[in-house]
This record gives sequence, C-alpha cells and structure tokens, in this order.
Amino acid sequence: MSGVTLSNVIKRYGQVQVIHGIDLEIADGEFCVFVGPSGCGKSTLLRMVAGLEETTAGRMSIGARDVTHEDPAERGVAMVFQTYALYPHMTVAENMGFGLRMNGHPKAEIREKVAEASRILKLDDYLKRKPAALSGGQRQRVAIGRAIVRGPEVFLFDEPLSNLDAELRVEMRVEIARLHKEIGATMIYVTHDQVEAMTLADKIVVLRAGRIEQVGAPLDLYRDPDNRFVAGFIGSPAMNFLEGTVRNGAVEVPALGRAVPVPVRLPPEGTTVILGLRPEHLGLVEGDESFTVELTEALGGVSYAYLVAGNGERIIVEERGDQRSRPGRRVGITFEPERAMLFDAQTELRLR
Amino acid sequence: MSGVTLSNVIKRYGQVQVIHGIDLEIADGEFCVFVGPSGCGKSTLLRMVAGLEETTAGRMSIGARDVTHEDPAERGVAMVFQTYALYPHMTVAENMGFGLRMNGHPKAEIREKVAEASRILKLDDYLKRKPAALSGGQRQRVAIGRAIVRGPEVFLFDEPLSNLDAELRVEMRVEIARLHKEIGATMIYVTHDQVEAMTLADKIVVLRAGRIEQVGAPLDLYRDPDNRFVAGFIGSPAMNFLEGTVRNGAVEVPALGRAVPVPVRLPPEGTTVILGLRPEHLGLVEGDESFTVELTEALGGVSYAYLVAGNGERIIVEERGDQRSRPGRRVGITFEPERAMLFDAQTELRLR
Amino acid sequence: MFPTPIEKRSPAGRAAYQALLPVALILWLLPLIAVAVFSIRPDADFSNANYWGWPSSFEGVSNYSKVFLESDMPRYLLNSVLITAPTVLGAVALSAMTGFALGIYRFRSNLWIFFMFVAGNFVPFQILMVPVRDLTLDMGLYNTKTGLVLFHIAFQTGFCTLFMRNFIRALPFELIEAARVEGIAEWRIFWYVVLPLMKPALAALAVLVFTFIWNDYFWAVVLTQGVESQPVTAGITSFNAQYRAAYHLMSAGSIVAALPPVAMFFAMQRHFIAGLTLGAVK
Amino acid sequence: MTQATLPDTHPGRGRSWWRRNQIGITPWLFLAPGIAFFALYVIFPIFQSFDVSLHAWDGLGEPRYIGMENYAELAEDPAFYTSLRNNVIWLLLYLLAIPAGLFIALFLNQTVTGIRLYKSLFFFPFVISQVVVGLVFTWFYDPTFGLLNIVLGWVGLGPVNVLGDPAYVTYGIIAAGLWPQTAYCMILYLTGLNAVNPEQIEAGRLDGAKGWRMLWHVVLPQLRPATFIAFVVTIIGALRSFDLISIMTNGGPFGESRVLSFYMFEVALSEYGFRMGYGAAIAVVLFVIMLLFIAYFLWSMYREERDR
Amino acid sequence: GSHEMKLEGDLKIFSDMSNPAPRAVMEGMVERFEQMHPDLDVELTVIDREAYKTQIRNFLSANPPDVANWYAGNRMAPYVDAGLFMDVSDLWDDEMSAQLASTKGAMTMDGKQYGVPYTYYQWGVYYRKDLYDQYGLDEPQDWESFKANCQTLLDNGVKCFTIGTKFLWTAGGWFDYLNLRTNGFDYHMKLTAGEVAWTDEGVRQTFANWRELIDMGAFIDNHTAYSWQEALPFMVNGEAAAYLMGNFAVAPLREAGLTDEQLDYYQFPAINPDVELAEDAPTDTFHIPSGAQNPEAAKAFLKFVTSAENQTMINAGDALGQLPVNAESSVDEDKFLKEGFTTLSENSPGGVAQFFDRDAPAEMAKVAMEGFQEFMVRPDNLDQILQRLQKAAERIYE
Ligand SMILES: Nc1ncnc2c1ncn2[C@@H]1O[C@H](COP(=O)(O)OP(=O)(O)OP(=O)(O)O)[C@@H](O)[C@H]1O
Ligand SMILES: Nc1ncnc2c1ncn2[C@@H]1O[C@H](COP(=O)(O)OP(=O)(O)OP(=O)(O)O)[C@@H](O)[C@H]1O
Ligand SMILES: [Mg+2]
Ligand SMILES: [Mg+2]
Repeated sequence: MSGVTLSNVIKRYGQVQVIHGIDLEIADGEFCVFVGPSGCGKSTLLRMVAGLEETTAGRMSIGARDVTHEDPAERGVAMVFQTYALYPHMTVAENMGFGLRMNGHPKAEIREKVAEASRILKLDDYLKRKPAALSGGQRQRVAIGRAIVRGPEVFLFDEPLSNLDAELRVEMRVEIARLHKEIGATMIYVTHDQVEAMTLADKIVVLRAGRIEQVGAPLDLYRDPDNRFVAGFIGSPAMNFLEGTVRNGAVEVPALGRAVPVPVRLPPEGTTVILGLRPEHLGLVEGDESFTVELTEALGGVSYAYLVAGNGERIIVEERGDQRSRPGRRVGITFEPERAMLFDAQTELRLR
Repeated sequence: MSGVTLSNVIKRYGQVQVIHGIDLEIADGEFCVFVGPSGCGKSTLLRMVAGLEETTAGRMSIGARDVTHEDPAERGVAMVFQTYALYPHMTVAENMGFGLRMNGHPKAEIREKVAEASRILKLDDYLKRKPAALSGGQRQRVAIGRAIVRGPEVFLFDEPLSNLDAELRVEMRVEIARLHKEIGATMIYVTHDQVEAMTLADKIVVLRAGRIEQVGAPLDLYRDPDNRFVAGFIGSPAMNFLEGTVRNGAVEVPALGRAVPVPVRLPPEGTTVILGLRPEHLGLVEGDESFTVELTEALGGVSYAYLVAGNGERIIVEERGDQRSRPGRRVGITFEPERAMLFDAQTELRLR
Repeated sequence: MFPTPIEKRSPAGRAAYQALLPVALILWLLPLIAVAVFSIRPDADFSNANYWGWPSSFEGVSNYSKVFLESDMPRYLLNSVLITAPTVLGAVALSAMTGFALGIYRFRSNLWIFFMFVAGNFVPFQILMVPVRDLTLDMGLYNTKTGLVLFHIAFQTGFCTLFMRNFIRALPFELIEAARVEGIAEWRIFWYVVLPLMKPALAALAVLVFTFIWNDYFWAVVLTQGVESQPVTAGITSFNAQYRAAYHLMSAGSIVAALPPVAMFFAMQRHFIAGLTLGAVK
Repeated sequence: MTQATLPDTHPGRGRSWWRRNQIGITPWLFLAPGIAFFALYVIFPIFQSFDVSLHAWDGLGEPRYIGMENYAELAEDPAFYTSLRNNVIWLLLYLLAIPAGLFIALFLNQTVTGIRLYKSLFFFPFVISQVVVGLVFTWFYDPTFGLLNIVLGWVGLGPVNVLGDPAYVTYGIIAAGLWPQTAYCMILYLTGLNAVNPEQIEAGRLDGAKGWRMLWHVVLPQLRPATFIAFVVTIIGALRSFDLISIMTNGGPFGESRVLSFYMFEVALSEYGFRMGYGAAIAVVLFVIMLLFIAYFLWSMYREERDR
Repeated sequence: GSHEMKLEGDLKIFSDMSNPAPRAVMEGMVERFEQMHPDLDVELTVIDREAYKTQIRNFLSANPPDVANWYAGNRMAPYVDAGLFMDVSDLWDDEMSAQLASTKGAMTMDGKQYGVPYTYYQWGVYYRKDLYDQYGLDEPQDWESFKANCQTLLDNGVKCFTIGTKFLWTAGGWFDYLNLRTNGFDYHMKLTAGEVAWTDEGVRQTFANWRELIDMGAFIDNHTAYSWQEALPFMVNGEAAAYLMGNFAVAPLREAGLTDEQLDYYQFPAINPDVELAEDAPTDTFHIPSGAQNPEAAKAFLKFVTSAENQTMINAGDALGQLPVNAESSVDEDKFLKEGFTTLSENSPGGVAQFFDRDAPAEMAKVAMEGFQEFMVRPDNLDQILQRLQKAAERIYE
C-alpha cells in the first residue's frame, strides 16, 4: 500500500512560510497533479514528499510508514527532474542502474531491470550512449527509466516536459499516461500546463500561495470550480468574467446590457457578483450590438473572437468551424444561463 | 518599398547544403511566418536575410536593392532574437537607443524615438531599469523596442516567444499582431508554434529540409494543403491519415470497413491513396464497431478520443462539449466526404 | 550543494564545524602567523633562543620603522608598483583584444593562433632567459623597469588570452549579432558591448596578473639589478642577505613585501571568484 | 536640399572597401599587438634558445659553434640526472595539491557566516611571493629552532635537518611548494563546486549515493573542468619550480635539491659559471618534457572545441 | 694626490659592499671623494653581494658604470679576457707599485694591471678563549694538539668548530687550509690551476686529514642548512668553540655579545712539518669597466682609494675591520687586525693565496666546493667525488 498522506504539512525558509498547512490524501495508484501559478509552492511540496526539503512541521506518510524525517533514498520514491538531471558521464544504462548499484544490488539483477525499463521506454538502442548524444525526448525517457528501474512506490515528476518542444510534449504526455496504466504506481506530477493536468490527472490539486484551493478530478474542477481562482485557472482559453449586480432575482450585467437569470441561490439584492462564462459556451449573434470584435484568431478548426464591451470589459468567444468574424463588426453573445457561473465579488467564492 | 525577394537562394556549410534554392516573394508590409520541423533551416534562412549568414548562391533583395552581399547593418533590417540579446549592462533606454547612438544620431532624436517606441510598447515605466530587473515579457518587449527604434524596413523574429511561459506567450502574440498593424512594416517571423503561425501570419511558408513545401495564407494552408506534409503540419491535433485504395470511383478504406466517395478527380483504379481527416471534422457514432476507444483526454471544452482501428491504424477524434467516450467502447466515425482530403501514397501530393 | 549543507546537520555537528574552522585556519596559516609574530619580536628573543615563546617585548614599531626608514624597502616597493601596474594594464588590455578576436571571429587560423598563445604560456620560461636577456640588452632596456614591464606584458599575454578568450566564448553570441544588425562597427562592439560585459573577467585577471608579477623573482633577477629598478622580491632577498639571521627584520620585510597582493586580493575578491568561475573553470 | 535622390536613411551605404571587409580584417587588427609582442618575447626566443644550445658561449665573447656537444656532455652529467630525478619527484608529489585542494574546498563549501572570509584566508598562501614562502619554510625546518623539530621533539623524534639532508631536502621543498599550490587548487575547486548541478546531487541522494560515493560517482565527474585546470597549473608549477629552491637551499646540499630549471640558471647565469650554451641545452630538454604536457593540454582543448 | 685635478660630470659606481659596515664605509668614501671634487656628481649603487656576482656580467656589457667592485686573481680573468675591464697600468706608477706590492701580482694579467685593491683580510681560527680556559686548553701548535684540543671539547659536549656550508665557500676555506698545510702553497696553486689531478695522492692525504676531524664529530651537525651567519650563534652560545673564518666574522661575533676576553684568534697550525705555512687572504678590488663614461674621474677615484690615508681609514676596526693593502697605511689597534697583520706579514713564508673560489676558475670552484660539502656529510663517497672533480677539471681546463 503506497498512498501518500500529508497532514498539516508546513514549510518555512527562515522566517518565510511558503507552505501553509497542507492536508492531502493521495490514494495508492492514483495520478495526482499539482497545478498553480508560478511560485505557489508546487515544487516545494513535491520536494518535501521526496525528502529533498525538510518538513518544518506536520506529518507525511507513504503507505503506512511515517516518512516525515526519513532520508530521500529510503522513502521508496523516485523523481524525474525538469532538467532531467542525468549524470552526463555515465551511459544510459549506467544512469538507469546507478541507484541499484549504490544500494548494492547484484549486477545481474541490475542488468535485467535496466533491460526491462528500456524495453518499456523503447530505449534499447541507446543503452550505450551518453546523455549528450540523445535528443531531448530520449533524455526525458532515460530520466523516467532511471525512476522506473528502482521500482519505487511513488513517482514524482517536476514539470518533466517543460523543456521539450510542443510536438514531443504531446508524445511524452501520452507515454507517461501509458506508463501509469502499465505499472500502476502512485504518481505525483507538477506542471504549468493545462493540457497535461487535464489529460493525465486522476486528481488535480490546485495550489495558490502555499494553500490548496481545490482538489478534484479534472472535469469536476472544470465543471464545478469552488471559486473564481480555480474557475479561471482551469480551462483554456480562460473563463470570461463579467461584473454584475443581483437585481430582482436575476443578475444584471452591464456589459451585456441585460439581466441573466442564473439558476443558483442568489445572494441578497444589490450584491455585486461576478458572472463566469467559458469561451466555448458562448455563441455570437447578429442584431445585438453590445460588443465590438477587436481581433479574431483563426486556428483552422476553431477561431477566437476577442470582443470588447461598451463598458470596456473584454471577453473571448470560441467560434467553431471555418467562419471568422471580421474585426470591427458589432455583435452580441448567446449562452445557456445554466452554464454560467456566479461568484461573490468579495470572497470570490462560487455561488451555487 | 521594402518587400523581400529571394531568388534561388542556397546555403552550404562546407559540404553540407542546408538551404536548397529557395524562391520567395514577401510583399511590402506583409507578415510572413516560417514554420517547419526542427532543423529544416528556418533560422538559417532568416539569418541569411539579416546578413548574419553569408548567402552561398542566389540573389536576395530588399525593396529594389540587391542586398545579397551587404553587411547586416546596411540592409535596413532589425532582428529580435529568441534569447532577447539585450545588453545587460545598459538600461532599457540605452538598449533601445544604442544603435542610433553608435551611428551618430543626435541625442534629442534618439530620446524622441526611444520615447515613441516605449510608448507603443508600454515600457515608459521601465526605461531606467537594467534588463536583469525585468520579467521575461518585458525583456521581449525591450528587444522589440530596440528593433522599432531604428525604423527598419524589415523586422525579423526568430522564435521570439519561445522562452516565455504559456500565458505570456499569448499576451505577447497579441502584442506583436497589434504592432504589425500599427507600424505596417514587413515582418518575417520564425516559429515552432502552430497557433502563432496561424494567428499572426498573412503568409505562411512551410519549410522542410531546406525546401519550401507550400506558401499561402494560414487558412488556405489549413483548408487546401498541397501535400500530406503540409496537411499534417498545419492543424492541431494533426490530421488523421488512413490508407485506402481507389475502387469503383470511390476510396476503399480498410480501417473504416467501407468505401468513401471523395469528390475529387480520382487516380486510376487500384492506386493506393491516403485519406486525410481532421479530428475536428469527425464525429463518433454508435452501432458501427470499426474502432475501439483507447484513451480519451478531456480538456473541459473539448475532449479527444484516441481510436484504434481493426487493422491497427490510429486516429484522433475531437469531441465537443462535456461528453467523453469510455475507453474500451467500440464506435464508428462519421464525416462529410467533401471535407476529406486525398493524397497520393507515393508522391504524397494532394489529389484534387 | 555538496557536501550536505551544514545547516542540515545536527546542532552538535554544526557546533563542531564552527569550532573546527578557526582551528584549521590557524594550522593552515601557521607559518605566516609565525612570521608575523617574528616581525614584532625584539632582537634579543633570537639571541636568547626564545623563538616560539611569548615575545619578551613588542618591537613591531621599531622593526617596521627600521624596514621603512633604514633600508631601501620603500624604494623597492615603489619599483614593484611601477612595474606591476603598467604590466597589469598592458597585459589585460592586450589580452582583451586578442581574446575578443579569438573568441568572436571565425577564421581559419583562429584555433592555431589560440594554441600558439596557450603553448607559449606553458613554456618553461627559463628557456626564454638567455635570448630575452640579450634582446633586452640590445634594446637598451636592460636594468630598466620598462624592459621588465615589456617582457612581463608579452609573457602574460599568453595566459590572459586563454582566460579572456574562454570568457568571451561564454558570452551569448547573439549580443554580437544584435549589435551587428544594428550597424555597429566592430571596434565599437568591442568597446561598448564586449568590454563592459567582461568586467568580472578583467577584475579576476587583474588580480591574478598582479599577484604573478608582484611575486616574480626570476625575471627581476635576470633583467634588472640594483635598487633603481628591481622590484621588492629581489629587494627582500638583498634585504635578507643584509640582515641574515636578524629574523625579526627579515620577517618584517617579508610581511611588507607580501602585503600589497594580499590587499589587492581582498579588495577584488568578489570579482576575482566570479571571474575565475567564468573564465578558468569552464 | 539640392539633392535629387531620396535622403538615405541608412548611413554608411558608402560601400567602402573597409566596410565590406570589416569583419574579415578586424580580428587581425585586434590580434596584431598581442601577436607581435608574444612572437618577439616568447616564440622567437624559443628558437633562439635552440640555436644557443648548439654553441659554447660565456655570454661575453663570441659564441662558438660546437654542434651537439652540449647535449653529449649533458648525457654524462650526473648533476643533470639528479635534477631530472628531482623533476620527476616534483611532478609526482606536486600533484598531491589536487586532492588536498579538493579536500579543503569540500571542507569550506558551506554557507555559515563568515565563510567567505575563511575562504579568502585559506587562499592567502597563493597570493604570497614564493620568496617569502621559501623563507618561512626555511625557518620552519630549521634544525635548531624550527617549529617542525620542536613538534617532532614532543613526540620524541630527533631533530631532522630537512634542508641539509640530501634524503629529505627535495621533499621538504616540495612540501613548501604544496602549500600555495594547494591553495590555488582549492580556489579552483571552490569555483567548480559552485557550478555543480544541484539537481544531479539531488538525483544522487534519491539514488542513495552518500558521502564518498556521492563524491566519487556524481560530484567528481562534474568537477572535471576544475580538475583539468588544477592538473595543468600544478604540472606547470612543478616544472617551473625555481624560486623556492633558490631561496631555500640554493640547490644544495651538494646539488641534491636541484631541478632542471634551477640547474640551468645556475649553469648559465650564476656566480660560478656562465655557460649559456649548456644552460640552453638544459632548457631545451626541459622544454621537450613540458612539450608532452603542452601537447596533452592542447589536444584536450582541441577535442573540446571540436565537440562544441 | 688627486686633489689637483678638476673633475666634473657624473661618476657611476657599482658596489657589492652591501653588508651594513662595508656599506657605510663605501658611502663614506664616496662622500669624502665628492667633497674633494665638488663639481663631480657621484652616483653610488650598492647591490647585494651575492646578487652582484651574477649581475656584474650584465652591467659590464650592457650598462657599464665608471667604477665597479670585484675580486683579484682568477675571478677577474673572464672580464679581462673579454676586454670588459680597462687596463689601468698607467695608475700603477712606481710609487703605487711599491705601496701595493703585496697584491700587484694578483692584479696583473699578461703584464698589465686591471684594477686596484682596497682591502684584504686574514683567515684563521677564531675561538672562544673562555671555553678553552674552562677546559684547560691552549692554542694548538700542531696537528696533534689541534685534534687533542678538539677531543677534549667533544668529551665535554662542545663541538670544536661551527660552520655553515649552505653557500659552499666555507667548506672551501677548510680545504684551502688543510691542503696548504698538508701539501704546501705551490701544490695548492698547481691544483687550482689544473696542473695537479684531483685524484693525486697528495689531495687524498688532505682529505684523509679532514676525515679525521669529521669522524671525530668536530663540526656542528646540520651545517648544510646554515649560511655562515647562521652558524655564528653556535659559537656565541658556546655550543661550538671555534670558527675557521675570515676576519669579517669578528664584527658580528662582537655584536652578538662576545667580548674581546671571550674571543681570540690563532693561526691554523702546521700539519705536515715539511711545508711552510701559507695563508688565505682574499683581496677585494676596484676596476674600471671598458665602457666607462668618465674614466678620468674613475681613475682619480681608484687613486684615491689606494691612498695610504684612505686605506687606513676604511680598514679601521670601526669600519671594515680589515687589513689595508697599502704598505704605508697603519693597521688599527684592534687585536685581531694586529694578529692578522703579523700572521700575513711575518708568519706566512709559504705565500698568500686568494681563496679557493678566487684561485680556481669559477666553474671548477663550484664543482669542487660542492664536493667538499658532500664529503663533509658523506666522507665515504670520497672516491666518487674525486673522480667527478677530476672529470670536471679535465673539461674545464681543457
Ligand atoms: N531556498 C529557498 N529559500 C527561500 N524561499 C524559497 C526557497 N525555495 C523556494 N522558495 C520560495 O518558495 C515559494 C515556492 O517556490 P516553488 O519553487 O515551490 O514554486 P513553484 O510553484 O514550483 O513555482 P514554479 O512554477 O515557478 O516552479 C516561492 O515563493 C519561492 O520564492
Ligand atoms: N554552422 C553550421 N554548420 C553546419 N551546419 C549547420 C550550422 N548551422 C546550422 N546547421 C544545420 O543547418 C540546418 C538548419 O538549421 P537551422 O538552425 O536553420 O534549423 P531551424 O529550422 O532553425 O531549427 P530549430 O527549429 O531547431 O531552430 C540544421 O540541420 C543544422 O544542423
Ligand atoms: Mg517549480
Ligand atoms: Mg531555429
């Protein structure tokens, strides 16, 4: 059993507290992704799980073992670094076998495990090469291979794909998903990338400034964010936010020039709220002239129209198919009110 | 007049030829984007235009001037580098004015031009800072400002945004589009990024291995690619390709288990062809069991279903909305035959 | 960071380390400390074989004033300054230029010229002794500071070129290209772009060359003679010959001779380490 | 404006010869003074030395051509062999500065308060003239009052006349030389340790490498550039050793502490002889030995450049 | 006198009189000379005595002064041969030749004189009279009593002789005396002139005598580590009883606190009664380089230096503390100078040698003195050493 449990985990660098009491339960075999803006503490938290940073306070266990003060090597975790951190002077095979060698495993066993890992990762042809002679994707695979070989209970990834180019990133992402399915170990994965988070995760942990904002399955976060931060963070292009006021059981939105009957329990009359609308849930209509098309970007399958309202608020609308609105045109938008979300303007909490 | 014309331009490094006779016409004020896989010669070609690499053979002119053997300085071009290449010891203002100062322009003029550029780029508040004290996006802006200040006829960009993170990339992309509209100079832009190419370009040049594959407006390339390479390269996720054979005036596609009546002039009976289908033009249907769902990736607004056919061919289908097929399910696909493309299996050229 | 940062050790380990540092330092510098102590001892301590005990009285002032007032040491020190400063300037200037040429431009003989400097720098300099002495004689510069300075500049150029070239190589080449696109003349690129970026290397090199030249003994003996042109290393030997067995004066003299490079190092140490990191250990 | 053409916004369209060839010619202009100096004072004299070594010359009269006689004499000169043997000892033992420097660098590679001062102080010996170092160690070794013998006395060992005993003298001088050289290697390693990739160390920690094994398998390979430079400067230092010998023993006792560089100085320029030709011949031999290292160094550099 | 002449311009003097006392003497001389010639500007450069020996070659050819210090005998031969010293025979008129007769030979090559002497000094055994008295010893009269004295001292835990051989020449002094006493002046001169083989039986006898002392343990330990100055404290502290040295050792010994009651001198006693006593008395000299710019003034200075009056003054006990060369000078009242004067003038029938490294060619001197030092540490290597010396001699003397 090798789930990971964090109980009120805290990290302080000198006077500065960067992780503020995190409670988190990652089930055995789960693929958990940490996302959040830069500097929010994703890496720090991951490294604390690895044992590379000491835990200032709180408890951390892997399976049933309390590992809060254990050495990294003894935790049964393996880590894949953003820069790969391959040993440049060792061949691929040596890189992968190094951990076992250091722990005194017999040569034959090491060879066998390296062979197994390189089969899984299709690295057989490169075992004799040094990292310098590999492409970025191959290096990343070696880094993963090095983790696999040690047969850890928990895999840790810190933005493992951010140094690859777009194409390779897609490829390796699928690879990692396949790997997770194949070996079924617990994985914790840090990323900046929306798509990676959404596609890989069983569970996404959204962090902000050292605190958890929300934990949940990717689509749950997309459909049912707890607050404005999560709503804006998950989904691409980001959710549009328009200011509004509660009036007569509906939300009056100046930018739209009309009231929207959002089907949620509304706060008292007169409260300022924020209406959240995803670009993909919007459609353009003629006749209504609330918005002006500022710019459109056609990507082939979809295009995005950048609209500006009379009061200066901006929104993005996704258009399907090949049609593309001309800049300068005046348009209105349509949407199903039940897809709109409402947030308290003060607390930014979701109203539902 | 400052269009750029390349006539049979060739570049050789020692024995290795990397640019194989490029003919290209870029109109005055046009925004031209070079795309292509890594190592195809995009940067080399751009640097040849800049004069940073010598042209081995062929002619190159800017406006009416033959610049083939001119110094970079005399070509009237400005370049923005991927790594910004700001002078770290100079302030933002000094960075921008350096070129003018070295070429003996009067101080007042320099100040004025720098002020103008920094206004355009919203850099006024940072003029006294050194580059080290700027964020990535700001640095990129300074680099662009440095180019603007010199009032060049042609702007050259070599992957200017690839060092920025996703969010900033979007922002700067819009900025560059705005800039182009504002100053109207000829721009040549190298990128890896689909979205940048599609959204910025008036004209995309697709390069492969030092040769031009196709030149055209973004949506033209998307809708009407000349060959399989371009079809696969433009559009994301990439176009699906299925093998087929011409039989009885239609294309028999084993993976689909049926014949598709593609409305193009078909090659002789029995020719092997390749059927190209964009993920966004496909829909899933129940009842037909040609494909098995291998994996689905839900991104919120859209999700992608990875399907595998009975004969092992794989395709990706884009699904709109929140629905998401379960892996393991057996499905069929639908599409409008006029949206399918056909390529010769040998030459990979488009059949139309 | 390796080894494991001491902050991560137990408090006992940390205390042990903190305690060990000064002890290790004292052991390491023991010979120097001994000389420093010698230099403030009275003459009598040596006759009475009180070499290592507590000084019977503190004669620092009289010993040092003897060095400064009754010997040629001040003159030698001045000579050293007049030899070292131009050499540092000259060698650094020359090698900034050669380093720029070799680090930035691609031309066929680039590597060979670079190797010439490197190889020349590693030559046992004794092989130059006889011809260089003759050359200096022929130029009429024998026993002048100029002669010594010219030679030092030439010889140090080898090492400095190696250092500078590697440093310049590590600069982003785009900076040069950006400047070229902006139409900036090559020499201005050198002056306005490259040189300001080389400041740490220049500082590191200045310290190193200062140390080398200040401490040079061999060439001082070969190319100069007498108090009017010899540097302090030669001065200290003649001073010592004069006061042989007067350990307190020899010590004071040695300390005086050693002080300037030490001061120089301290003044520049931050740049020195930075420059060394970039230039030498790449 | 009387000019009919459009104003030229791009200055220097003059297409002068200079502008067209600027990039080709500039490096040579920048190289010229350096090369001239270096050729005059270093390259040319090396060849002159070869020439001098074929002559008998006392530095006063006219040189007399004697062919290879100097070398023939050298081949039978016991003092030459003593020097050569000592050179080999110097080369081997001087290399100890490398591990010693590494050890101290590791010891000091911490971030406690005041560590920078400690690092600087540890570097001191390198900054000090070898003349002073020689002097200091001469006293340290002094058979009557030297600290060494006092310490040896405490543990009941008799006084050792380090610099006066042919069995110890070379080692004694080398120990003195190791002092500053170790400081030099230490600073090189300290800067090298700064550049060690921390992620690799962390990867090593996760892989269970600790202490010496971490050092050997993960850290040292990354310190290769520092080790290489340390190796080169140490070899050069060992072969150039002159000042220390001159100050500490003047080559004695009875020439047992001489090395080639000292011997050549003694033969060519010292009080008791002015045999320029013979001295040049010794220099040539020393040069040939050094050439092996120069070749090795250049070869390593060449490989690195090629791989770039 | 030189007073009549009107001298102008600059006079450049290079001197090796760098120890404190000689330096003062040199500076005094210059001062007096300048006072005599107010229009003359004398520029004195004092160079470290050891460094001077290598630098003289450079400046003689490159940057010649008008006057330079050097040594008599074989040591000036290379410069005379190379034409770097000016022939000053015209200075040596009859009067001067008479006054400086004792060293004229040492200043002469091929019948011409190339410089003038200003001082010389005796060598001999300086000893601690108080220690000798304490153990009931007298100045030795012959080899046997010399050794017997030594044995007594050794039995009392006192070394017989201090010596510092780091710079080799001190061992040369011992060889000179042992060889002069064993084989005589003429033999010694032939040996240093390369006319007698180093493997000769006579030389072996000299070394055999020396070995007797070594085997007794007569010399202090670790002498290879010391310069001559560094060996002084052993005598001052009473750890060693005597020092075979030139008279210049007296000044530092006195400075170190030894009184004239404690310190005394005796002539090295006879070993082989069949040979006449001969002494070492190194002569220091002034020369005019051929490239001198102001030979007029230079000659005047040389003349001034050799004057009886000047030599009296500079050799006085409170100055150089050495013996004047000019026969008309008076010797200082100093007891050592008096004894030395007597030794040299009356008690040296065999002749006066310069010193080993001045009598033998420089290269030979170097090789030989290194051999002496080795012999003092490893007497068993004698055969090897002598063969080496002989081989070197064959090359050097050709
Ligand atoms: N050694 C340290 N000392 C002090 N503060 C630190 C240290 N390491 C990290 N921090 C701070 O802790 C916070 C979290 O850093 P962390 O690297 O975990 O962020 P992140 O979420 O991984 O960011 P990114 O997405 O940019 O990698 C940041 O504010 C950072 O400044
Ligand atoms: N100096 C050079 N010598 C030899 N070959 C070179 C040199 N510079 C580039 N090449 C080769 O020229 C080809 C084109 O390189 P270029 O940098 O233009 O590619 P690119 O399209 O910009 O790739 P990327 O997208 O990775 O930047 C590559 O195959 C490269 O190996
Ligand atoms: Mg991070
Ligand atoms: Mg490129």
